[in-house]
Amino acid sequence: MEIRKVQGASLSEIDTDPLKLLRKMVEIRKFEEKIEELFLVKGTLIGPAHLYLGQEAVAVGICSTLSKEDYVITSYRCHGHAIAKGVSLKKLMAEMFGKKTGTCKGLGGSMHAAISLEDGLVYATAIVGSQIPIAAGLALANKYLNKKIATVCFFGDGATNTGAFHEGINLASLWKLPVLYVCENNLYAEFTHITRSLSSRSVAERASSYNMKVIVVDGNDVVSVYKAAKEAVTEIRNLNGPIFIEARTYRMKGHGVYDQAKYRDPKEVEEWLKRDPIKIFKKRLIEEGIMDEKDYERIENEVTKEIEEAVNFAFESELLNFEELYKLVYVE
Amino acid sequence: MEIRKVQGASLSEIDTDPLKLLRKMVEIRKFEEKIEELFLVKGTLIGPAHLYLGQEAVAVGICSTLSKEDYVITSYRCHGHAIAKGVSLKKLMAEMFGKKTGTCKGLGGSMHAAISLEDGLVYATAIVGSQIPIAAGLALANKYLNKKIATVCFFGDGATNTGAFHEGINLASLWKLPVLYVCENNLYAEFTHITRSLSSRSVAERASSYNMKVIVVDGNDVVSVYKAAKEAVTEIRNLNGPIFIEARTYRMKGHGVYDQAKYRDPKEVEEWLKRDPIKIFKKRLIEEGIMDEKDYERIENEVTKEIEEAVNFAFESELLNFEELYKLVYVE
Amino acid sequence: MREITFVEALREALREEMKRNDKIIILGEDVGKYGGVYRVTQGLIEEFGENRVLDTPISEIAIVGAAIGAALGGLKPIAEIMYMDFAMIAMDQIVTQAAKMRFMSGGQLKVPIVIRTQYSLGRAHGSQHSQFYPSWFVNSPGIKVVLPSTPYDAKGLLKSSIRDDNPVLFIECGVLYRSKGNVPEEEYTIPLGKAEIKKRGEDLTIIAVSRCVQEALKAANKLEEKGINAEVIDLRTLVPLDVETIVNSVKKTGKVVIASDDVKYCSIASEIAMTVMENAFDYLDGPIVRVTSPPLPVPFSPELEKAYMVSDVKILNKIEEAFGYKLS
Amino acid sequence: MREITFVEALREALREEMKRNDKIIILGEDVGKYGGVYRVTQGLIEEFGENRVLDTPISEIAIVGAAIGAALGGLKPIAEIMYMDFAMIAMDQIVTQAAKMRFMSGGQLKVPIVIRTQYSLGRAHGSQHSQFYPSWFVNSPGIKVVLPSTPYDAKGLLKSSIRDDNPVLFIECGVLYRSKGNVPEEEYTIPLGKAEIKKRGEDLTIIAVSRCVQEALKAANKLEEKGINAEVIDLRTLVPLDVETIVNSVKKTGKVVIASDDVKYCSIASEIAMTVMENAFDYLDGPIVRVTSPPLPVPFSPELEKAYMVSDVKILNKIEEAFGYKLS
Ligand SMILES: Cc1ncc(C[n+]2csc(CCOP(=O)(O)OP(=O)(O)O)c2C)c(N)n1
Ligand SMILES: Cc1ncc(C[n+]2csc(CCOP(=O)(O)OP(=O)(O)O)c2C)c(N)n1
Ligand SMILES: [Mg+2]
Ligand SMILES: [Mg+2]
Repeated sequence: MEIRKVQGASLSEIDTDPLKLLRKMVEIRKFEEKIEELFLVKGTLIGPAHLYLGQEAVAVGICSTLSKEDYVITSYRCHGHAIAKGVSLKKLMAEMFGKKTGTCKGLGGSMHAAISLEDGLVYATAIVGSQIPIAAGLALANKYLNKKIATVCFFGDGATNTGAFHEGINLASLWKLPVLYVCENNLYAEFTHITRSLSSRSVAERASSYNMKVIVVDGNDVVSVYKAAKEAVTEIRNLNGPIFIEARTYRMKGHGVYDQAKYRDPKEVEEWLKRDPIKIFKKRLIEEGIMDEKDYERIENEVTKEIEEAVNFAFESELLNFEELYKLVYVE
Repeated sequence: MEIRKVQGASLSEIDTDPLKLLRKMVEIRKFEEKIEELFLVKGTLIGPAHLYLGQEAVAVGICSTLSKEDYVITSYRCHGHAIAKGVSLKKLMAEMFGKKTGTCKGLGGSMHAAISLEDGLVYATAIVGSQIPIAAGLALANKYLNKKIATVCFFGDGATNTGAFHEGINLASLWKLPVLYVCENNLYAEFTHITRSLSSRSVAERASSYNMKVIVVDGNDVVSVYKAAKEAVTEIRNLNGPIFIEARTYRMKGHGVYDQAKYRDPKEVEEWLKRDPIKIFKKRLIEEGIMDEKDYERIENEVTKEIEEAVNFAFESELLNFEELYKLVYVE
Repeated sequence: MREITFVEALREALREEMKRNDKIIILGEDVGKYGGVYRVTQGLIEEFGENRVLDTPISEIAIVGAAIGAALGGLKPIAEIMYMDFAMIAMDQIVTQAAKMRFMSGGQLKVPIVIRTQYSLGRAHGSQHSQFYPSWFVNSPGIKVVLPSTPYDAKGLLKSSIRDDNPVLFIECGVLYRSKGNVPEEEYTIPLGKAEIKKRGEDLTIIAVSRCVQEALKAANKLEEKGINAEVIDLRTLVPLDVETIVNSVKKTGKVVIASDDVKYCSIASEIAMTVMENAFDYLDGPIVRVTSPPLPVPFSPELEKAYMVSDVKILNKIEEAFGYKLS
Repeated sequence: MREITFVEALREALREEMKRNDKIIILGEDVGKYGGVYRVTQGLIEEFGENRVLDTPISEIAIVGAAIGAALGGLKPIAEIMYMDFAMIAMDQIVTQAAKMRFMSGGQLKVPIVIRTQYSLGRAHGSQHSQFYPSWFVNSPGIKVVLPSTPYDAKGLLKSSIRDDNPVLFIECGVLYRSKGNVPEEEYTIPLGKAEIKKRGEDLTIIAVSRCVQEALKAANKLEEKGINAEVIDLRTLVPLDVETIVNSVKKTGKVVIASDDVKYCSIASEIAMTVMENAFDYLDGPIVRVTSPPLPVPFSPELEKAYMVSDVKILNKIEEAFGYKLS
């Protein structure tokens, strides 16, 4: 099937308040910067954590087209999707701290913190690719129940090399399931560049061989992402599908919070940092007269405050009692 | 990558004695018919057995381009590959009987009977798709050791839906491993037609998305198969690769020996039976004056006798002593 | 009561439950048009349609993964994994996903799926189609493990498994498929977590699951002839485990034999033995005896396979050896 | 003797063996250019080149499958599976292929591969990155299972595993990676199948593997202060199992505690207990005690995870409870 490209979309092509998009992106940015600080500077947090810095336009562009009811299912790199889908920053932060007020009562931690059923955030898994067949199943349920909601499944470029990807995507395409697969191609799987793991010429080409609609989108341009997603999600909600979006983007930092990302070509990093999705969107909004520097500062300040509150909330929250764990293994 | 088609090749295009090809095909045919009889009429044999009837041109066309040293790795539908590669009919038959004179001392049975290291038949597995990454490893070894032999890996159309296929083929292509993948597309995976399991438009198209050479060959025409294989194997022996052959064929009988194959459209069956690879090759050899009916009869008689001898051998052979099993789990 | 086969009993359970609950779907290889390799799902696609009985590609990861997703989305999926051997391909989905979802989401998620599978030891299927490894799942908190040994139990336990809100691994035994037994026409269920005393006795306790229950009963009948009264307990579910029934029996008999088709080391027999040790050590008047498969892959050769397998004779020999009875 | 870390010891073993045998290749995710997520393979690609140290895609099936094939083709592959949790994805290749090949080919094939992996319990990695299930492999004849607990053992056992002609699962423990220990400069190997008595004693026997050996030693030191002399056995390899060392110790002490990080039910602790039962029942003067992980997935919260894990304190409490010592 043909591969469509979406890039350089103009603001007039989208039907949402661009300031809302910006605000969400800033929330993610500030949240992740705080997490980084809590790990590296303060040493408050431990365990693995995978920051979403640099990819904000993808989560925000896609999730802003969704309602609470729509399903999102994702990986360990899930903070961005959680925030974009509307999970409370407090609960999210408390989860990082392992507290019982967290989304998962502290049992999940960073890699599963996005699981929040009330927000339609169905699952976040730490096993690369495992969400892909599960997403097919969610879509199958919607189709069967004639539930006109979307299922969106996020994963990385590296995930396209797993058996789970192949089996899941094949099934979704074969059964024409209403699911939007979003591959965030940030060029790296951990420390290995995509050219050293993908035999196909591109993720999009691989996806296309499963005989489904494929869209390649500029993942650092929130407007283009939103535009592509809006159309796709509408189709999915009408129970057509699947549709595959390859969002080309970059992570600003390392794979995990401890990774200095020294294995990347400094030139490559430099080029991509110029395309910081928040910087370019901010510049554009100012240029197009939609806001000014002051508006931006106000947003930043509000968000900073919210995140401080989230940290305090997390800090002061209590731990789950160990005996409670025994009640959480099985449904009674 | 472009997909090449090979069909209708003429006898002048191949560099081997066509009567040898015919003879091998008849060996397979008679062997399988005997197996069927031993299961269904005589009740001598039990357990699963997957006949190769109708696909003889593929195994013979491919394996006749190989020497003993070249590696073949295959699935449970392995009798044809074994015979084509030169495994002794006696040992093969004894394996069906579970006797210690069998290829696997009776521990493998029909589904693994082809394993015969001395014939370069490295492995036969009953888990669909599992041989595909293993074949990549064999090829890796040859490349590393600069061993200019081919690795040929047989599997079915259904296998292309497994995670093992995806991971194995991706690796082989990424690392440019000298392996010839041969997908025998007989249109069915057990009782399910390929259109109900493959999302891609064809097996060849799926293979091609991994960025490697793909050839589609008429799998019922041994001359075309030989021609396609010869070229491919030469490349592989020069440690280039991978190459993927989709051989389009049909199984004349059920999935396993007990299956009556009633789920198939009688018209489809009829059409394919007209293209019985032995019948059409025989006709052609007679038409082109390479042999006559009498020659064919002589071949049949010789083969029938050989197979009777194999049955007698198997029948008279002894079982392995149970205590011996404990010595076969680990290398000392 | 009428007699039906194990397969028919399973099919009835599926059919009745599908009628009762339209959220139930079945998915697996060849379960639809063909009716299942072992005919368990025969006729269901005709009765319930292609939306509810789904033929899948050869994709065990996707079968279990899609079942999980469908469960999260509000359905009640029953996934068939044709042979237990192939469950290994989906191990990540079964153990690292399904079994842990509820816990690691802090109780938010539930995953009401049934994974039906069968092990084929005893049918000359060779090493790769005869594996039986229930202990792996017992070792993995978050999934229930059910193993019926009779048509009656198969039906009642499958119905309960389907009505359970947790992931359930339902392990059938291929060689029992054609066995027959009494099954009432009326609706009934059997609770998960309740063992059944298949035969009462006072002299020793034989604990078994699946096919080995039948071997244990044969052995018990032969013991009866020698005046020894064995109690035969069919655990029926391994998770949850009915510790009470085990302990009560051991308190009475003081002698325990455990028979199961899995390979001896780290088997369920090892665990049941520890359960006895930890809960009834003082009542034991002899060693705990395991009768299991030996530490070998399964040989194809039908004769060797027979020698490999647990049997009534092996159970009797072990009993003779361990408890000093004279049986021959 | 010089002190080096667990990771350095592993790296030395790999390096020395690679120098010794040019058929050795290493493959896995990020093992090459990056030097391994936990730095075990650091520097090897520079020293031995890209032909011998291969970065793979995220394809656990292919990693193990390709290793098997390369072994059949005459190489000695060492595959790294980054976390033991991911080994489940390759379970078919490990258990249904590698472990059974020799047997079901009637002894024709050999599969000399080492699969190195590590479990990350104790590092706040959550349910999906902390699993430890050695018992599954002990339940699967055809593969050896090795678990070092010190840098010295890590080096010596890895070298022997590499020289072994069978598939070997080499399970490292993430929290031990930075621990230091004495390792001689000179070449040495440690045979597979030999347990080591890490501390001698007469009053009771603590049997442990991997991380729990360290906890057992801490517990034994505390017991020493109370005048109780515990023997600590580090099994080091589970397959083959050194039954003799276990039995000799039990004959001496009569009391057995087994400590391991796997989940209690169907754990290796259950099996070791049965080994004691079957081989030294008459010498026991008390119940066999298991100290294991509880039947729960692993919680992320670092505090809860700590409460979840086996520790010296838990071992001591269990000993107090089971044998009536007054320790506090
Ligand atoms: C099955 C599996 N193998 C390996 C890992 C270790 N691992 C975690 S993240 C990762 C890289 C994933 O890359 P990609 O899919 O591109 O996602 P990204 O991290 O770039 O968002 C790897 C190899 C894992 N979690 N699961
Ligand atoms: C992983 C796995 N799943 C299911 C099966 C059961 N099974 C055996 S053969 C087969 C069909 C394979 O079809 P195909 O690959 O087309 O090969 P063919 O039998 O047509 O030669 C299936 C589903 C299996 N052996 N392994
Ligand atoms: Mg990536
Ligand atoms: Mg086929």
